[in-house]
Amino acid sequence: MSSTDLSIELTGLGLENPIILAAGVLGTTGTSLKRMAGEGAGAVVTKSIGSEPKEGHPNPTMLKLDCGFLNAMGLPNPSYKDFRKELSIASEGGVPVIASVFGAHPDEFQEIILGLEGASAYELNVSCPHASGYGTVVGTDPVLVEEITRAAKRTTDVPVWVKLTPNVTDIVEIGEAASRGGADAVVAINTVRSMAIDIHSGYPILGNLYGGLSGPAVRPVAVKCVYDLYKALDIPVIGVGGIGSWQDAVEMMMAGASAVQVGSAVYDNVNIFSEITSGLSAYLKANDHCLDDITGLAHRKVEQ
Amino acid sequence: MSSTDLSIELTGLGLENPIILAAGVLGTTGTSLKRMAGEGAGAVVTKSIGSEPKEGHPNPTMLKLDCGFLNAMGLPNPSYKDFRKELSIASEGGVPVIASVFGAHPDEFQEIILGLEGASAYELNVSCPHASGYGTVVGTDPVLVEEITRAAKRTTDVPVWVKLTPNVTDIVEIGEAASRGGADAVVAINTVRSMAIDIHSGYPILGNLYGGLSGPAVRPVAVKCVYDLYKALDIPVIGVGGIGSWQDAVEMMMAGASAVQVGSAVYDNVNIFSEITSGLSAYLKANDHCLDDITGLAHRKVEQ
Amino acid sequence: MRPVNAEITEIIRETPTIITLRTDIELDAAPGQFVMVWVRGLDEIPMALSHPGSITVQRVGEATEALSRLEVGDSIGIRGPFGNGFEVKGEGRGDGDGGGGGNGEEYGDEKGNKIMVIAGGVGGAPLLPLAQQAQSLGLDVTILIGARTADELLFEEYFSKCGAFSVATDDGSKGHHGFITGAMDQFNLAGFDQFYICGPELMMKSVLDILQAAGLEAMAQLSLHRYFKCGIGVCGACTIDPSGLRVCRDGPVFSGDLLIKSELGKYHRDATGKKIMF
Amino acid sequence: MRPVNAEITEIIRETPTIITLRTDIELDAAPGQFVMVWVRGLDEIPMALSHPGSITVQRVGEATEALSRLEVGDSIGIRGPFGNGFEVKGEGRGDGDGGGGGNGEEYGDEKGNKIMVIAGGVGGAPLLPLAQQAQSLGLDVTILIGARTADELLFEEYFSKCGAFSVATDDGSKGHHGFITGAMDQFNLAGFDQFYICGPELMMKSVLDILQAAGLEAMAQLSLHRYFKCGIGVCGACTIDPSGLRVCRDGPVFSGDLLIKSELGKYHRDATGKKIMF
Ligand SMILES: Cc1cc2nc3c(=O)[nH]c(=O)nc-3n(C[C@H](O)[C@H](O)[C@H](O)COP(=O)(O)OP(=O)(O)OC[C@H]3O[C@@H](n4cnc5c(N)ncnc54)[C@H](O)[C@@H]3O)c2cc1C
Ligand SMILES: Cc1cc2nc3c(=O)[nH]c(=O)nc-3n(C[C@H](O)[C@H](O)[C@H](O)COP(=O)(O)OP(=O)(O)OC[C@H]3O[C@@H](n4cnc5c(N)ncnc54)[C@H](O)[C@@H]3O)c2cc1C
Ligand SMILES: Cc1cc2nc3c(=O)[nH]c(=O)nc-3n(C[C@H](O)[C@H](O)[C@H](O)COP(=O)(O)O)c2cc1C
Ligand SMILES: Cc1cc2nc3c(=O)[nH]c(=O)nc-3n(C[C@H](O)[C@H](O)[C@H](O)COP(=O)(O)O)c2cc1C
Ligand code: FES
Ligand code: FES
Repeated sequence: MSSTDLSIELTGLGLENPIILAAGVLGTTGTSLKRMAGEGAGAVVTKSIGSEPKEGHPNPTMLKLDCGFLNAMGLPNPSYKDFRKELSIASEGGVPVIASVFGAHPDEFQEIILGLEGASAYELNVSCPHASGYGTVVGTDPVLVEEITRAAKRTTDVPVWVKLTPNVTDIVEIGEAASRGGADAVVAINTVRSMAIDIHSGYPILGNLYGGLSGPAVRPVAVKCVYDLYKALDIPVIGVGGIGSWQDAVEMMMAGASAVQVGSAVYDNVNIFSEITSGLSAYLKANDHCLDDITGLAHRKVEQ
Repeated sequence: MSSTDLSIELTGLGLENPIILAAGVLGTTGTSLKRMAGEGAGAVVTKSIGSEPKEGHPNPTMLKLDCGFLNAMGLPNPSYKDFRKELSIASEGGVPVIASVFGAHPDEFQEIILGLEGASAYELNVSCPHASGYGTVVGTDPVLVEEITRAAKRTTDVPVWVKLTPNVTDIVEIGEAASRGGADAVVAINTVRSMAIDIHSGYPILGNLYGGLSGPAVRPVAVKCVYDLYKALDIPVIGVGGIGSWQDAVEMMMAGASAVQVGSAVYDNVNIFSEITSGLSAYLKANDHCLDDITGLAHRKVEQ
Repeated sequence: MRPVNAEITEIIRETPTIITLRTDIELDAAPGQFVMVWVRGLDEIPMALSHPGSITVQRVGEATEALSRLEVGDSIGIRGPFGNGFEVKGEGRGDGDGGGGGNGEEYGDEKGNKIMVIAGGVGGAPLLPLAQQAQSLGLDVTILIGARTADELLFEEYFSKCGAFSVATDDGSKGHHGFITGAMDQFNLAGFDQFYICGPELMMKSVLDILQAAGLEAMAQLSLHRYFKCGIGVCGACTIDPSGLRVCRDGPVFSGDLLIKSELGKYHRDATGKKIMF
Repeated sequence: MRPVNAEITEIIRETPTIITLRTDIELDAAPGQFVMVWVRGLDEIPMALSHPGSITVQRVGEATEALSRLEVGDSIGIRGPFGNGFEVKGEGRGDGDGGGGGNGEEYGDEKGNKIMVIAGGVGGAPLLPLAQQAQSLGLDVTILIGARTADELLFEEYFSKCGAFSVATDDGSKGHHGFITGAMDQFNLAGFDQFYICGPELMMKSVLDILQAAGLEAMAQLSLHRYFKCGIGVCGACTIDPSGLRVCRDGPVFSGDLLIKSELGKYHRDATGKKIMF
């Protein structure tokens, strides 16, 4: 493997590079996903898709803050029935297309996965409100996460990734549940519970009152989650949260990420994927490293 | 009450203004605390004090990141036996001095509180590793938080505040436990679990490998915690996390904070207390508001 | 950025369905850029700036209805300006400032001086500052505005001061009787160097078809309307087929040759992302 | 800021216990400012810059031991420069740049030209760039350096090129036999405009006592050593009594009149915050 080769095998999928478009960002339509593939993403994840059409929360749904972004989109999507066509258009981009799916219970995940056949892999977004639990989300309950993962694995032969929320006391417990359920990889992290209030009026700014923080502000949080998950799990960890440069990608990989996803940073530049891959490639070459050398390096340094 | 009067009564303490120095920041010595009182803090919280001398974690213990600060001091302190003298020096500052105390179980909290007599109030830092629990901290266990709070209340007649960690699935559950235990107020939030890795070498930068995030990055997280706590509890909520301007203080108060604490922002300017109070005072005057008008305003707007 | 507080200082009743809200803020924006207007506690919607501190709102649903009920002294939240805006090309300016959805071709002294502005309904909102800027740059401006009926013609008085001016009304109550496309017949389109268009999508599509028939689609800049969520180019709600471009960030102004090959006039998407056929 | 990677390019054996590590980075620092030196996986400690890209390290414990074992090509992490640095006052510079713990008094043409630099042991590290800068500004520089024994005199050669130069050794192996304070006797202290001092705390205290006896304490700038944790003025580990000032941020350089009323020479604090008497 030449040191500037960025291609990886991730849960059985071949990626030309490990920089992936994150779920919910420029992933509403097939052509938008195709465009991101053209901008150099090694794979693309769709907007999270559910079983019924959903308009999402009222606007404002997203805000740029000093140090990141706050959003509460509310999982808007046209349902898998309508998204199927978009998926096949996205595939024309020539990179793996991962369908992000969400639901409130195992059956719902199964229904959506079946309805979205043809994805290269499925990413289970377990951030949906817990049907029975009050105020909590599915992803905070290890039992449910394990069941959902197992159900998804039974439903499809392609890889299943589980996207984890950082809004738990112990993310490793949830990661382990996913792993027990048969997940091929975990993806960490989704956004961090947050809120902003308009001081001119006293109103919470988001239509949903509160939302999730992403971007630079959450990168140190994501690095810690990825570090802990890598240490505890035997399956690959895909790092996401605040990555906006090749340096950020390297840090996340050293924490243990086999690949990374980029979401909010498209704000600065949709060409961020090529930018990161070329920086990463130059870094590896200059240091005579390959990707395997840096994934999890922090753990090997600590053990020394 | 004239609109520029910032004095408040907080859990029975009289404060000239609601801007308080946060625990662990410039609070190692009595004279440093006195200096912060002189810079305009309405009250000061000491470094967290334990039962035995502790050197803390090896350096690096603190790092400025793009959007905040990462620290893992490791609760260095000379023990309450040696800190007593500092406390009485701090009192010369003329503002309430709140002793932050930490321990692993109720008895330890009691011992320290008794050993640190003379504080205007005690802030229970329940971020110490759980003696019995593996890898978790006291503050993630509602039963223990309730017991510790109750023990503290039995030990002293002055107010007891409980400082909460955001690194839990549901901070309200912990806040309710503190409230049941008799807490006079809750303080939210402590730092957010985070990590940074040196991409030149692969080493985690902090001596403790990981630490806690503070500063602007965590403000939206703190606002959400304060909002939820205010909604659920009948006792005052003291907001802390990323406050560095009067606007930030107003936002936190609108979320529900009766007073705020300022930690990391002393980095920019130790005079931050006067800066915030004069901005706040001008804001209240311009809008013909008093502090009561803005505390929790976001809730009243939402209910409208 | 967080929303800026904008207090309403004046309310101008433009037509029976359209008002202009003047506020106490001034934004440094190019014509065609938009802001996200937050009606607190209700919704946030995109609006063009009809003036550095004004929006011009047509009542069509809940949020615009709420805006129409505001009084002087009330306030709204404003984020922006966002998007690219129209590119004004003329001898008066070689600096290319103002962004622009068009191609980056250079216009010589001979070219770029004669422009046509075609506004349908509230589409006049982003086009008024464009027409005013073009006039002040010394361009030869021709304006066509259309509406359902004479009462609904927007900014008639202002536009008429910016250059040659024609109107069309569907019901014939003023000017050309019929659609605005009919009013285009009277002009030698090939004599114009740039067309600036904003209005209902089917009207824009008809206008663009006419321009394409004359081989002029590349000389058109159109401001598109799609459902916006984030407004800042991240969520993907507003992307158009087949380019995948974001109307809120890569637009809202696009060149005609890009749009002629697009979903324009065929479908748009609702808040769920589902296609809605026109 | 995160630590910058600094690769060791040269190692200079200054004395049996002191080495200088030259690195491939250059920091724009005032004399007396410090950096936090990260020995990865072990510790991070404060060090003065003896040159824009160099630190000069005395082996006293684990971290300095580890630094002493580094080889050319090894690397360390550097954060900084931090702290205020010495204020160099002289006719050559009226801009006041370089921070400074001293008071802000103006020095006329007659004053500020004659300075004394007093370095004890590794205290010479921050004082060498100070002496060199003072000399290049045309100041009249007198240097006193002291050490336990002749072998341990730091930067003797460099200092001797910066001005009038005397040494003192505890064991009399070179220069004045005895403490550096003894070597001060030969000078008319009142003839100096500013004193720059760094060395072991008790030595600094003795020097300051002598200056105070001569009423000159306000003309002294001393670089203090306290236990640093954060290094950036937030944690409070390094504050001094009774001012509550932070050595890492408000210092490490303080004026003598401030320090004479302080804990200097009485006690310092260990990593727990406990007072340790001298
Ligand atoms: C770039 C841009 C500039 C615009 N400038 C103006 C202007 O200057 N003046 C003006 O009157 N109108 C303008 N609009 C249209 C305006 O945003 C809609 O009329 C408004 O959002 C309707 O909201 P409502 O709640 O009143 O109507 P609703 O009843 O909610 O919806 C009516 C229709 O308005 C549209 N709409 C609703 N919400 C949104 C949204 N978040 N984003 C986009 N469209 C939406 C939909 O097509 C919907 O079918 C502009 C739109 C865009 C995209
Ligand atoms: C502003 C400043 C500038 C300095 N410049 C230099 C210099 O240029 N050259 C040089 O050789 N030394 C310098 N020092 C002293 C140097 O930091 C200590 O010698 C070093 O930290 C010792 O670390 P150790 O692990 O080798 O020793 P340890 O065995 O850990 O400790 C020995 C002694 O060193 C001191 N020390 C240890 N850790 C720290 C720390 N984090 N912060 C402060 N002191 C500590 C303590 O007094 C301790 O008792 C400076 C100190 C300060 C505060
Ligand atoms: C506007 C927006 C929409 C998002 N929608 C989804 C989603 O539908 N499903 C999901 O799993 N994550 C969603 N996320 C979370 C991102 O995929 C990602 O986990 C998070 O933003 C952190 O990465 P970043 O800092 O690179 O944005 C969304 C994030 C943003 C900013
Ligand atoms: C250097 C440092 C040390 C801290 N030490 C303590 C501590 O001893 N006890 C405690 O309860 N909180 C401690 N904290 C947390 C702060 O009190 C505060 O909760 C947190 O930093 C968020 O506020 P900020 O963003 O204003 O800094 C510390 C924070 C910092 C930055
Ligand atoms: S509205 Fe979100 S990308 Fe355009
Ligand atoms: S070392 Fe932390 S304040 Fe100085």
